[in-house]
Amino acid sequence: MHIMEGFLPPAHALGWTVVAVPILACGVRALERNLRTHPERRMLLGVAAAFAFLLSALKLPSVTGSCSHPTGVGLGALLFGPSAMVPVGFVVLLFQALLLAHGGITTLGANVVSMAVVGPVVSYGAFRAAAAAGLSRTTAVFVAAFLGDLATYVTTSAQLAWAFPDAAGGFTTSFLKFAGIFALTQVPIAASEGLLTVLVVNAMARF
Amino acid sequence: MRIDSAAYASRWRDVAPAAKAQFALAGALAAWIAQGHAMLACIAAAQVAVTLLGARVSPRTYLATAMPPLGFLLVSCLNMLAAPAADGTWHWASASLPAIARTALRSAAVLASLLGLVLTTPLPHLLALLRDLHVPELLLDLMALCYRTVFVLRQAWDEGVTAQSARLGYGDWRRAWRSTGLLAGQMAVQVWERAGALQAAAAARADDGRLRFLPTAFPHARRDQAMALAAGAVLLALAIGEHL
Amino acid sequence: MTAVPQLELRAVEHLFADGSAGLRGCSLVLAPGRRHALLGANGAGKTTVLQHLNGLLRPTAGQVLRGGRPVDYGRAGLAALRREVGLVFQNPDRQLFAALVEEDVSFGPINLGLDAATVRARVKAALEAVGMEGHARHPLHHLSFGQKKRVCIAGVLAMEPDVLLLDEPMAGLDAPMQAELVRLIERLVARGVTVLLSTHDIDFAYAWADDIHLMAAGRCIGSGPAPAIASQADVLHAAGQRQPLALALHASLAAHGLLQADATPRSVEAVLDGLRALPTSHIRRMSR
Amino acid sequence: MTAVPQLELRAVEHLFADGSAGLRGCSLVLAPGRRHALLGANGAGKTTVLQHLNGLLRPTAGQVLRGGRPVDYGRAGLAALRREVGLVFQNPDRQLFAALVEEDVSFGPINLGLDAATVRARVKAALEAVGMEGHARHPLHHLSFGQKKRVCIAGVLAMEPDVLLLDEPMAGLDAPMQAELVRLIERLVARGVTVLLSTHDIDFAYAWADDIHLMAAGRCIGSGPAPAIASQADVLHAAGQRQPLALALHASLAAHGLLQADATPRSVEAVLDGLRALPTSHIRRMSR
Repeated sequence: MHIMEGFLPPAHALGWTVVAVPILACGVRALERNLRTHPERRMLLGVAAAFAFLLSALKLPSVTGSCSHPTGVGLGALLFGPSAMVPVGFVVLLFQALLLAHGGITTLGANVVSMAVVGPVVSYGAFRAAAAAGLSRTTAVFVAAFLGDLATYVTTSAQLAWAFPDAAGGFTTSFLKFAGIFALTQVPIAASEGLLTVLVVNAMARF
Repeated sequence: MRIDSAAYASRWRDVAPAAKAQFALAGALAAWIAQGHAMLACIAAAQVAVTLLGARVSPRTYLATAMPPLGFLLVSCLNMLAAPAADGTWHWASASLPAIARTALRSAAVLASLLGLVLTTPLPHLLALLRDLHVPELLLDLMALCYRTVFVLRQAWDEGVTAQSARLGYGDWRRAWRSTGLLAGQMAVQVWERAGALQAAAAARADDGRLRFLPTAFPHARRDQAMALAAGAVLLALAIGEHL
Repeated sequence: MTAVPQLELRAVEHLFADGSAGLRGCSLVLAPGRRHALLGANGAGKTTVLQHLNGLLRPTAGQVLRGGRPVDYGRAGLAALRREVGLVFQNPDRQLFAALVEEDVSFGPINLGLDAATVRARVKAALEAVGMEGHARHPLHHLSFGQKKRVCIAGVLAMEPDVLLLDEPMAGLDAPMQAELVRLIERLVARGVTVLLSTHDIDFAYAWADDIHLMAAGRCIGSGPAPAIASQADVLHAAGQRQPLALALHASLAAHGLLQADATPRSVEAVLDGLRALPTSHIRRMSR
Repeated sequence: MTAVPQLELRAVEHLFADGSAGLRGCSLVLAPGRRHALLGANGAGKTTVLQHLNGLLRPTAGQVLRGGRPVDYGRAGLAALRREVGLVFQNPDRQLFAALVEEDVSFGPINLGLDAATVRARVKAALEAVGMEGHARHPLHHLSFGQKKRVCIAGVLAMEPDVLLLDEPMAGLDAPMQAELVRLIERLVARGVTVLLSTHDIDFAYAWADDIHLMAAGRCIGSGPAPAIASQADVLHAAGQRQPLALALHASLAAHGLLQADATPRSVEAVLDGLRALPTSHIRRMSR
């Protein structure tokens, strides 16, 4: 879930940017090291970023009849590892801001933290945990993508609640309000994302 | 990809991207500095007017592009206005209305600044600007590849959906999901094939591991930037003047 | 089969979303059971016509008629149209989705809601029709281009259409593969399937088709039996086409008295066969 | 230009990673400044040969020679080879990766280490050579298939190669676009560029090429001047090719005394022109 351009107060926008920049720098550094041994991965990640962007721009059929926007970073984290997803996720988020007006430049830092860092890490961790628990691949992939999406949306809700605490109830009330209202769209989206990721991984496994 | 088409069709397409970025930045800064509702509305209106009247972006395109973020804004603001009372009932927190209105207007002004930039500037020009700003080469490489490939994959996706429709693949939502899954899986496999083909094509042109291209030249860059600085300074002066 | 045209475009206009005109008042009648060639340069609108005939695109103005009645663009109407009118696209890699050959061929029949046994029978029959029954369980990405093309056709045949539309089927095939595909299409025509294929090769269209439909710049500028169309130099010129070589050669050779004027060979090979059948003694050697 | 062959494959074997044989003892010599056609059915190994000539693939056994010396597969050697030998792939969407036309064309020259002014001049000249100078700042996704194809060629021309390798350049182009591309290639040949193009169309190869190199099943089964290759029925048969129609027609017409035996028209159109140039009075009308 993207926080729109300009919505965060200046201090928060700058703060999240300051948080995101070193994480991005580390991701870039790590990927550069990786590319030295696997130079062909540069093209691969560029094309993969395009695929993730495309999935996010498509109108996918959803159970509720509305359209959903999966992020595709859960899938990417499973395929390429969470650290590679920081630069790739950054590129996807920047393109979403510049080509679709989803999210924005001032909110890019906050969105990178929720969607290119927290989401992939949770997806990857959930997949590892599910696989270690002996769940089937299908279940593990679904759980990973679903939880990655949910974690993203919970993080975004927390970011919004921190920036805009409720006058009476403070952070907690505000967080519950944001999480509650966006659950209407984000829970079906997380389910769609999980389902699509399962379908993609199963299809890929057969090739 | 409405924004991409609008940017290439824009009258200001060949204006130096640095100039347009400076004006957008000035709009965003002014919106951050300004306090009053009227001033914020003025900044938003100025950005919209410049985009629609100056760059002649079609109002339809503008509206269609602005709708999704404005939807987010509406939901979020209504959400902030609704407040639970101690007894569990909900009421409108009218006391916080001015603060929420300021947030909404500020968002609208910054959004209008961004739209003014992206609706008039083809993305390759923005990437050239990022290169000038010393964004790491790896990110620029990924962006260049991503941009080109998005359109190739999108065409492939559209053709795939058309071919599946011809075989009744989208009759109901169960079939639609099955077809979408098959197509996404097939295209995920293509990601590897296409990357391999591009790698070979780059190697055939003496690729040395970096994707470098000729920077696009903007003949009136100085003039464009001077005008953008002047216009941006007016916005900033208005916003700062409010505090004096 | 009746005298009512199986499929018909009536003054169809099509504007694309970007505002460009795809079709400009195109009218076209497909008589049943015949070989139809849709001939035109790249960008003339051939694919757009095919997509209208299959209901993938809707006319901006004008009508598409099936069996004399306007096409119903509701869900059921479209399903019925697409079951009866199969469309094979140009690029196999854009229309094959499954991992195995038989899975892909079963896509259409499953979407028709048929039971598993019927689907299985249809897949088997379709793969036999295209000569790929030995590859049913092979992975698609191990097949050659020509084999993939045949799987695409099988995927549409498995829906048992009455009309088969083929978009540039010969593109990318070498001569033996083209000959093989022509034989396959002949078998379908013999079964009563109406075939419409698009091509930009007038020599091929003239050699193969019963009827030729000419397109240029989104307009349908001429339709008729292949010999009649091929002899209209002005209409061909308007479509950016020259006369078929076989026709030009035959006319020239007939003018020189070498071949009979009333025979009309459809291909250069046929002209050559005609020449080879001639006893050389019929002709006085030309003096050097 | 010297008498030393510009490029040569000497008994090149190539095994792919999956163990299948791409080339089996293929030998091939490219004489400088000539038009070469690499003729073979789909899957015969044409692309594999082209990729060896440009250093993208390395022989499993055998040698690739440039100017008589074995290719150096070190970084500098490969860069030198690729500067001199440009390769244009078949599918534009799998080789163009920049956003704008001029950016993509500049990729090769920048990799050569040229300064910005030279790169700009080269890009301009290359785009003019392919007739795309008006599209320099257009995004690639706004171009048609034929235009993208020309940008691919410009991207290689901008490196000013001595040898241009084109993989199935005519695929997907209609007749006017093919004629346009042939004219473009002619201009390059006139400048002294050696051109090798792969094709599965013997009529095209015979009409266009000085030299034809025949391939079948990974083997290079024949090389020589186009007329010499085209008259060897057994070699053509082994490659799954028939005789060029123009040659067959001409032979037949010469046997009937209608055309001179020593003229060898390269295309059916040329035969037709020959026939039209004949006064009809030279021939006795055939009795009906």
